[in-house]
Amino acid sequence: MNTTNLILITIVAEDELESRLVADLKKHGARGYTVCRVRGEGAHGERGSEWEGENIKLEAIVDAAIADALCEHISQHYFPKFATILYLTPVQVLRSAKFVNPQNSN
Amino acid sequence: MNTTNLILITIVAEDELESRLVADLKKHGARGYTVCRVRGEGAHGERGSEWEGENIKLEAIVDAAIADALCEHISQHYFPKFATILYLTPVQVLRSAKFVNPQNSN
Amino acid sequence: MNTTNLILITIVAEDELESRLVADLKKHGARGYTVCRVRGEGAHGERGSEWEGENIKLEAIVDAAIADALCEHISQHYFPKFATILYLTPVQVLRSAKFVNPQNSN
Amino acid sequence: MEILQSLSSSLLSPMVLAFALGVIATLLKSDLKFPDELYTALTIYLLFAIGLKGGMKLDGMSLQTVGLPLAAAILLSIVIPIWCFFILRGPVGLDDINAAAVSAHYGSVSAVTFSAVLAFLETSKVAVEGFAPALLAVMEAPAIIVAVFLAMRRSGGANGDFKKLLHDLLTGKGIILLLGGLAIGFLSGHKGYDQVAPFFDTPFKGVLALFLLEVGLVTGRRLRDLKSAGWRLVAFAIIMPIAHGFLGAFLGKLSGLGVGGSTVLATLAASASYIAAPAAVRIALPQASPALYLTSSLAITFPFNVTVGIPLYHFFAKFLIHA
Amino acid sequence: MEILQSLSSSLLSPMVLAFALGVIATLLKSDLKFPDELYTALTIYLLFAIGLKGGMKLDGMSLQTVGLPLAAAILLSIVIPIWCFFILRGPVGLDDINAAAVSAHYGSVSAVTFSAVLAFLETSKVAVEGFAPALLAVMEAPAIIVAVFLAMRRSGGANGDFKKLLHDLLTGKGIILLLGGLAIGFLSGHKGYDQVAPFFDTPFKGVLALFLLEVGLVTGRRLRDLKSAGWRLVAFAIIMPIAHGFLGAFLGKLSGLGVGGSTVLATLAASASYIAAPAAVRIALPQASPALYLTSSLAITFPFNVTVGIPLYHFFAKFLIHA
Amino acid sequence: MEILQSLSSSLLSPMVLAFALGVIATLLKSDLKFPDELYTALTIYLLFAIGLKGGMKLDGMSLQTVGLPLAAAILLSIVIPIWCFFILRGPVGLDDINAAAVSAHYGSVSAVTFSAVLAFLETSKVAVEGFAPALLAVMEAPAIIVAVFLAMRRSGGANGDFKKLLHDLLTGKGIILLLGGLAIGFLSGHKGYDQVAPFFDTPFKGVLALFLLEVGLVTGRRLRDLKSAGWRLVAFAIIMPIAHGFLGAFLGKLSGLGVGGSTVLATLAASASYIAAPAAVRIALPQASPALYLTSSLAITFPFNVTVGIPLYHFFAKFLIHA
Ligand SMILES: Nc1ncnc2c1ncn2[C@@H]1O[C@H](COP(=O)(O)O)[C@@H](O)[C@H]1O
Ligand SMILES: Nc1ncnc2c1ncn2[C@@H]1O[C@H](COP(=O)(O)O)[C@@H](O)[C@H]1O
Ligand SMILES: Nc1ncnc2c1ncn2[C@@H]1O[C@H](COP(=O)(O)O)[C@@H](O)[C@H]1O
Ligand code: NA
Ligand code: NA
Ligand code: NA
Repeated sequence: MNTTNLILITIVAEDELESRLVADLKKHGARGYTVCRVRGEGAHGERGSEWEGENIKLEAIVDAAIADALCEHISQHYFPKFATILYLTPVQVLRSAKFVNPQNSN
Repeated sequence: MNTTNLILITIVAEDELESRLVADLKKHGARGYTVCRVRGEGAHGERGSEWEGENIKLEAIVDAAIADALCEHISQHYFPKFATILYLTPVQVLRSAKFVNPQNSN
Repeated sequence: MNTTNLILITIVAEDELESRLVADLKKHGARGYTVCRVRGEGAHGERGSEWEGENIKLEAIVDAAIADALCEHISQHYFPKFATILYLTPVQVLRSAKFVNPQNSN
Repeated sequence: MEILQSLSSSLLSPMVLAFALGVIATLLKSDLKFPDELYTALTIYLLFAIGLKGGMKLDGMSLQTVGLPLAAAILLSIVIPIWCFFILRGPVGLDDINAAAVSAHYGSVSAVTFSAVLAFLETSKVAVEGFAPALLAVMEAPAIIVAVFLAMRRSGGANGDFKKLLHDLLTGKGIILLLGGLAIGFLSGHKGYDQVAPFFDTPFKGVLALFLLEVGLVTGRRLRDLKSAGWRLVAFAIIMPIAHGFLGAFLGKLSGLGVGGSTVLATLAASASYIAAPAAVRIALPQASPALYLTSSLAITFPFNVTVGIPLYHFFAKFLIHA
Repeated sequence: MEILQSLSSSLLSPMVLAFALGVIATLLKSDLKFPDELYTALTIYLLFAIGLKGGMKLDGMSLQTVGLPLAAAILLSIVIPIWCFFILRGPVGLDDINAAAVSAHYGSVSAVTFSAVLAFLETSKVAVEGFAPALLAVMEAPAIIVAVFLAMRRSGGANGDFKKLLHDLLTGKGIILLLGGLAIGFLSGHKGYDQVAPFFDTPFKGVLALFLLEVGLVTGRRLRDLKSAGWRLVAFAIIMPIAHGFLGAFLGKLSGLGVGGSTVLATLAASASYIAAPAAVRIALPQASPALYLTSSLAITFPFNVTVGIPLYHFFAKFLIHA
Repeated sequence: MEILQSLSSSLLSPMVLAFALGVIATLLKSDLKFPDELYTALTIYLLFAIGLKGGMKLDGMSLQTVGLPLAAAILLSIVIPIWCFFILRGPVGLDDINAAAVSAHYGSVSAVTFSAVLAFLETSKVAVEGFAPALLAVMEAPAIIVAVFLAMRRSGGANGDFKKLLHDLLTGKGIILLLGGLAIGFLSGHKGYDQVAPFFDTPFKGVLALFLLEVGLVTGRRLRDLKSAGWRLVAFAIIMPIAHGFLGAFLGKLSGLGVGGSTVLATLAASASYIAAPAAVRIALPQASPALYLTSSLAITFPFNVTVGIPLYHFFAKFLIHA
């Protein structure tokens, strides 16, 4: 079928940051996102219960320009302080119009 | 190690559609799937509680032929009505025999 | 932005195996992981409630060498007995130093 | 006078105040949030407890006493969505799909409003027929079926699988827990009920207050959508319950119910579903907008009913029956 | 006569009826489902409550009174899996791994069946020794260890890590909550128990009924697998509990238990685990098929025990002790 | 003498023993684990129940009686974090960020310790002023604000958004549920409270015991971090609560509280938050180490308070007031 190549940006971060991250995603032009509750461990130690805090995994399918801008933003405003990781995966989507803002796409 | 390239098909949809989607996956030859409860937002607004309904993320590793048929099917039978997205990611698996139906594989 | 190519290794397995899998991940040099509760179905039948047991999805971003060693280990020690799948996805990360053990990276 | 007094006692009950607290917490953007699993657990508890208690009281009741009220209840939930649909398409100005979705909600019933009216009557020391939960159970599904049928006939926009819809509705958790509870309460009788009453009866109102706190939290979120709903839908969501309440009280009297039972039937007719109907509508009429059907039933009709409505319907029932 | 009467009172208890409702709901393909977290919460509550109550009653009991029954309980849970294993491999025709898995379940015990027998005896006004929960606690692990050992010896198919298995079993949540509850109940005494009784004692049977609704839902799903289990396993799942029940009642009498305690020990011997054993077996014998061990213990033996079995074992106990 | 006796009755209460069981279970590496949703549900229940009960008792109380104690409580939670900060930076040797984080915890309060002191006083038949939950509510936020402010001033290391922090704290679920519960209890009065008391009052201590089991499980995990915390922080976590307890009892007397109220204020001053403060600190001071603030407040101060502390603060209050 007729698929388009886009980028799936995945952010794992503390759940308290959810509303802030979602606002940032929207501001940068993401038109949707999916959130999942996860636990994890990394440089900041274990995060696996309500006591220590838990993580969320936030996924959004965006085009390359938005992905780039988000990487920039997250690494400046979140990495220095918060337990956060971010990675990009190439994906193919159907109905690309759903994910790409007509103004932004190029 | 000896890995095989297959396709991970991911569907985010309303949780009420789970049994229907699973039946469709099986009908098209998927030999397994993994489901995760998620929340999300998109063109159909926020879906984040039992009241508004919640989403599931359904993942299945399949070969290219099945992936194609599933894309076709989902875009015809789900996209017009339901809040649903679908995307494909290339993955490498061990033990490919587990995922590929001997008849289907080509 | 300046991103590095690494590998996201995903393992779906019975939740009772979590501590064992996490120990194995660490032993092989993974410096973090993320866990999510999931349900699923495969060759071992449905796993979707506390009664039948549930699955976890364990994700870790690692370099190629670690990924290879983990594939080897999991396929030898888990595949023969347990309901487990494993797949690899290429991802791009920021701050690669976070994921790669200085000694291990080559 | 008397209606004012019962209004104030209704407004100052812990249940209604807990609902208000939930709304306020959301308006203040508090992080107070109930886990979904708690919501589900509370729903299961409330529905099963309602059924059990009713079933225990069924003992020694004749089919005749029960038959007419049940018929009245089913009749109400068949006809209410029909006129709602045309009013919503006409004066309110919704399209077919949304009109059908909202009609489904107003024809169906709310178990929480039902619990609130029972608590209200108990506090006011008004006896209620034991089979009242059966009225609740039979009024859940028909309206949704009628509404979806209307949508399909007019625009074909509904989701074709009618048989599956019917099955899902008739085996939905609401009906299973209510009717199952009724049967268990009836079969195990007073002796059985006494064994489980310390869990299902004594703490019931407290659990209801906790649940209403959660309903308030969700209602608060819905208030944001009020503007997009439009004043005509708001008017609909207040006027129709009053009309349905009067009609319910009237049919209650006709079918031989006492003041308690008539108040309950009136409240059921006036109530709008926000548990069973939304779930069904999401599948059967997926293009309908939650901003319309959830907002009207949850953010307007529900608070109206538990504050002003219930004392009013009780007044209707007393007026009609003593007249 | 008497046994028929106690059978009917057992069948019409809200607990058993709730179980039946769960089964029916699944057969009707209802969407009624308990969140996993609710299941876990109910399990924690039930096990801890059982322990607390027993501990409070321990007060003033001599070690001697307790020692023999405990020894009898441990003995039962060591020998039962041995003969089960050979019967399952022989006449029933299972392979080594599955025979060991099913044996582990029948040698171990079911806390819900235990609660059901306590409720049954309380309704029948039969006194039970306070340390009964200790019998439940000591019978959980041994059978699983024996069964895994048998599987390893015969085919090496078991998962090697025996020490880890032992640790996991002895610190499993069942044992921690039961023994911990016993200790707390004992240490804090009547005065302490009275503080928590309104939560852990009074509503216990109601919570049990809710939990049995969930057990029924899962059992319903398991009934689909009955065919693949085969009639020989079905026969095993009914005949063996009767035999174990008789043996349990007999050892109960020998070890000095009264009618209440003997009925409990009989029921424990007859019961098959479906919480601790499946979890252990999934790790220790991962190749075993849940369609065999879960279906037999949950879909056959459990309903048999809570309906026909318990009154029968009570009859055994009375018969043996009064003979 | 008397203090020893009340100590032993405190140590042998089911609540404290349940906490110990949780710690032991974790040390044994048991798989016993509470679902997060259960933890959240229990928190909501406890906070709301505390508020409701206090509100019901507020009836007929003058603003004057309430004003001075409230002022004393707020004062305590403003000054405590200031000296804690300097002690932690000085003798204890923490950096600015971690000193601020720990100060925030010790200035703020623990609802569970509060519940434990109420249960202790009830068992000891000591009357407590009805507005005690209001003391709890007003002491939650100020300390956190002061501590974050100190961190910002000294090193700019705090997370800039002060206004958002303030909003989040003042609308946090703790404050909403406590103050909301107080208001509802007050407005609906005795008649309203009686309706919900079988759920929010009678089983309260049992629910608290269950919650303390969970607190014990988490504390057990934290004990591993004791070594990295260092003996100076351990000393801080025992000495400061005693000092704050004495100060609290003293201010309680000055502000006109009785022995009950003074014991409560002393306990609040001595208690360290481990629900509200960690959540706030994670956002406002993300670089602070949970191994320091959670371990000291949860694994040292909390068990110290519920075992030795509360009887001691009660002794302080009696001593000061009767002196
Ligand atoms: N290598 C990794 N692979 C997968 N997830 C990770 C990895 N490192 C960190 N994470 C996730 O990101 C969160 C924050 O990481 P950190 O800041 O390293 O503590 C952790 O709690 C994990 O959920
Ligand atoms: N751009 C996106 N990235 C990730 N998930 C999305 C995106 N758009 C939509 N979704 C998910 O798909 C669901 C349905 O989308 P929609 O039909 O646009 O409302 C949403 O609730 C999200 O969970
Ligand atoms: N083809 C597949 N795609 C996605 N997940 C799968 C697939 N096959 C198996 N799984 C997951 O892996 C678990 C174990 O698989 P199995 O050993 O085949 O039962 C299942 O319960 C699923 O969660
Ligand atoms: Na209605
Ligand atoms: Na047994
Ligand atoms: Na304090």
